[in-house]
Amino acid sequence: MDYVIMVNEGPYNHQASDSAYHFATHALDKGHSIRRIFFYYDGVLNGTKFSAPQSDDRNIVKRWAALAEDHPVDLAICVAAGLRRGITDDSLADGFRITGLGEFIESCIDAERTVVFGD
Amino acid sequence: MDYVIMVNEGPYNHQASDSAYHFATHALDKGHSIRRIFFYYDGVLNGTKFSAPQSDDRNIVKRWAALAEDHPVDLAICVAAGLRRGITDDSLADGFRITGLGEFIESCIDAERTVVFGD
Amino acid sequence: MTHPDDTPAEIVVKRFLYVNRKAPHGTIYALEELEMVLIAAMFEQDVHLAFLDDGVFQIKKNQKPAELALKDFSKTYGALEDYGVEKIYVEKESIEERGLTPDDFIIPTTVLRRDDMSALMESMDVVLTA
Amino acid sequence: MTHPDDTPAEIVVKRFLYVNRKAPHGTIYALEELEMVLIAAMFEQDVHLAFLDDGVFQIKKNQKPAELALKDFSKTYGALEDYGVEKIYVEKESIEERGLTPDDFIIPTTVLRRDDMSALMESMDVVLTA
Amino acid sequence: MLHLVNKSPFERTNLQACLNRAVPGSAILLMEDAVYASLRGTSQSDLVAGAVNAYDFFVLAPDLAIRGLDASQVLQGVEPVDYGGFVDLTIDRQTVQSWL
Amino acid sequence: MLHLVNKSPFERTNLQACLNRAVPGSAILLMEDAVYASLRGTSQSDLVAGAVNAYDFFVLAPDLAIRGLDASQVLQGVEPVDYGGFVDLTIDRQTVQSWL
Repeated sequence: MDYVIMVNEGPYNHQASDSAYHFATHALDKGHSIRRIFFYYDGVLNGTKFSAPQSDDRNIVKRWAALAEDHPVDLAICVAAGLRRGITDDSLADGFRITGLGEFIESCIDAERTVVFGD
Repeated sequence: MDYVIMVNEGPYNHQASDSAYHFATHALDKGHSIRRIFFYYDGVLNGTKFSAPQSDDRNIVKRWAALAEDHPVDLAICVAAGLRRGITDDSLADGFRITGLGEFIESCIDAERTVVFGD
Repeated sequence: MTHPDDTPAEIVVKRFLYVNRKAPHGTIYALEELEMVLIAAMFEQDVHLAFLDDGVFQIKKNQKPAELALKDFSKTYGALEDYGVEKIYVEKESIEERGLTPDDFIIPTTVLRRDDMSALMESMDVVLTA
Repeated sequence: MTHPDDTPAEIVVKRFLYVNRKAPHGTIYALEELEMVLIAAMFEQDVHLAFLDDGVFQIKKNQKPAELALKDFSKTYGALEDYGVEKIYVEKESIEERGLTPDDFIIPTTVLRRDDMSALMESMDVVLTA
Repeated sequence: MLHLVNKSPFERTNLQACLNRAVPGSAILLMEDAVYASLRGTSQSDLVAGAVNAYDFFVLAPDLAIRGLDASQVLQGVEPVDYGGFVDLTIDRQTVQSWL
Repeated sequence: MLHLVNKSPFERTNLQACLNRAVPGSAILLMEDAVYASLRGTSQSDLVAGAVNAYDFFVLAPDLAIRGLDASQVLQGVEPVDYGGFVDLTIDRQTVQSWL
């Protein structure tokens, strides 16, 4: 099965980004593919390179990047939502890409399943 | 009257940051003082220098900075909440300052009124 | 060998539902969901918008966001028709619970009873919510 | 001229209430409010903690956040006593509505009926909520 | 005490949570999405209508205006205030509690 | 259809909103703070208990565990699943609707 996943909330503040991550890893473990994870609304904050959580906590930003290194998953940040919230090329973490909503809609058309995680 | 204001949510995503701003400007207009506006939880995102909203929208980050230029208001970002969310010296907007929760508690002790804006 | 002009790629047309359940202004979800729908309108897809629960407040007439220097996006709903988005539904029970009638809305809508809203949702391929 | 040692600055002691109304893990408010209380404990102030509504779930025993790689902060509530924070209240009605009893909690608490919680809140100088 | 409530009564239970604890005579300001609780003729009107005798209810008028609402639609016993009035309430009522 | 609900029934009306629209026979997965809706013996238990015959209810077991809860406390008719089961549900039920 081929998925697109939408993440609507920022890391740490809501569990949505954790839930999306665990869903993604389990789908990949089962042999499914995820063509794109699209970060919209506060979800764009998952892609800030300046996040530095405490040492006893998970690093959500780096965890996404590692996922995309191990699997052909496109980590796509919405440009418009990112501009509002200060996620631009100057603050973007490695492994993420800034793009438009059109690419998200395209992936909803092409993928077999769309799953939304939010607040 | 001397106030401390707490802002718990990020700009744009929730109205909390707008409400805090309008409350602050009206308190100042009435001749009151605001010793500190403390940004905690997602509120730290009010202090990102990379935010670039659309031209027909308010610029919340710059609006805070302008307030602090015109009045003796300390715009204080919580260091711990900021680190998690990528608000550090590398991303901090002009006019804001990074500090600890202790300074917030101090201002609650010293100020005559504490008002919290959040989700 | 095939001739591209003779055998166009099969166009997939899916039934998309954009669900609006949140009030405007208190949070940004209404505004950014609308921005998404305007982009979605450019694709050759079967686009549906549903307003239910507090989402019906999004299309309330006479919003004056300028009074608090907020972005005025309520007029943009009026542009949906120009973008070819015409399947716009509001739920009867949701508007009645909130003391509203279709006359309170800035755009023409199709009023669906809750059962029909259920059926509409059930018939979709992709459901996007904010 | 005054002698600093003889006339210490007057210490203001205010009654602070930290209100916990949100469930843990689904959002970060519980964790970051706890971090705030630990800092607040270092000041010579009259600190009170109240758990009501879904906030009572914050101090539920047997939380296993490691199962989803989440930060395990539930043990930190146990450190509150070491920090001198001993005025910890839970609302009776809130725990009953959620099928809990004081035995379900990881820390000793004072159980207050709703009326007494109201009176406690009303007696405060500063109320901080997340 | 001044209680601040900012969530829609259709979506969240914050207003009920506040009413369950606010001491009679307290001020309650409905702001942001909570202004919907101040309206007449909705399925949630009874929450405030049933409590106007026990509390001093206020609604933030600019938060009505941005939502396309105005004071004429508000329940009897709920007083519209602007931001200046909000500031004054924090002075008169001393302690402020936000029901987030 | 697979419906995802992730909010506490004590705090928000999302689960009721979902139940008002979900077609009988649909699957409903309670996750994140919505796992509290799956518990026996709470003031909100009737929401799910009254609907277990109409829907296939699931609860995300790791979301119970992180909150100090386990399957023994869950209402009859609600099936605990792990993330693998969640993935399988999205395949079996085709369309996913999140009640945010």
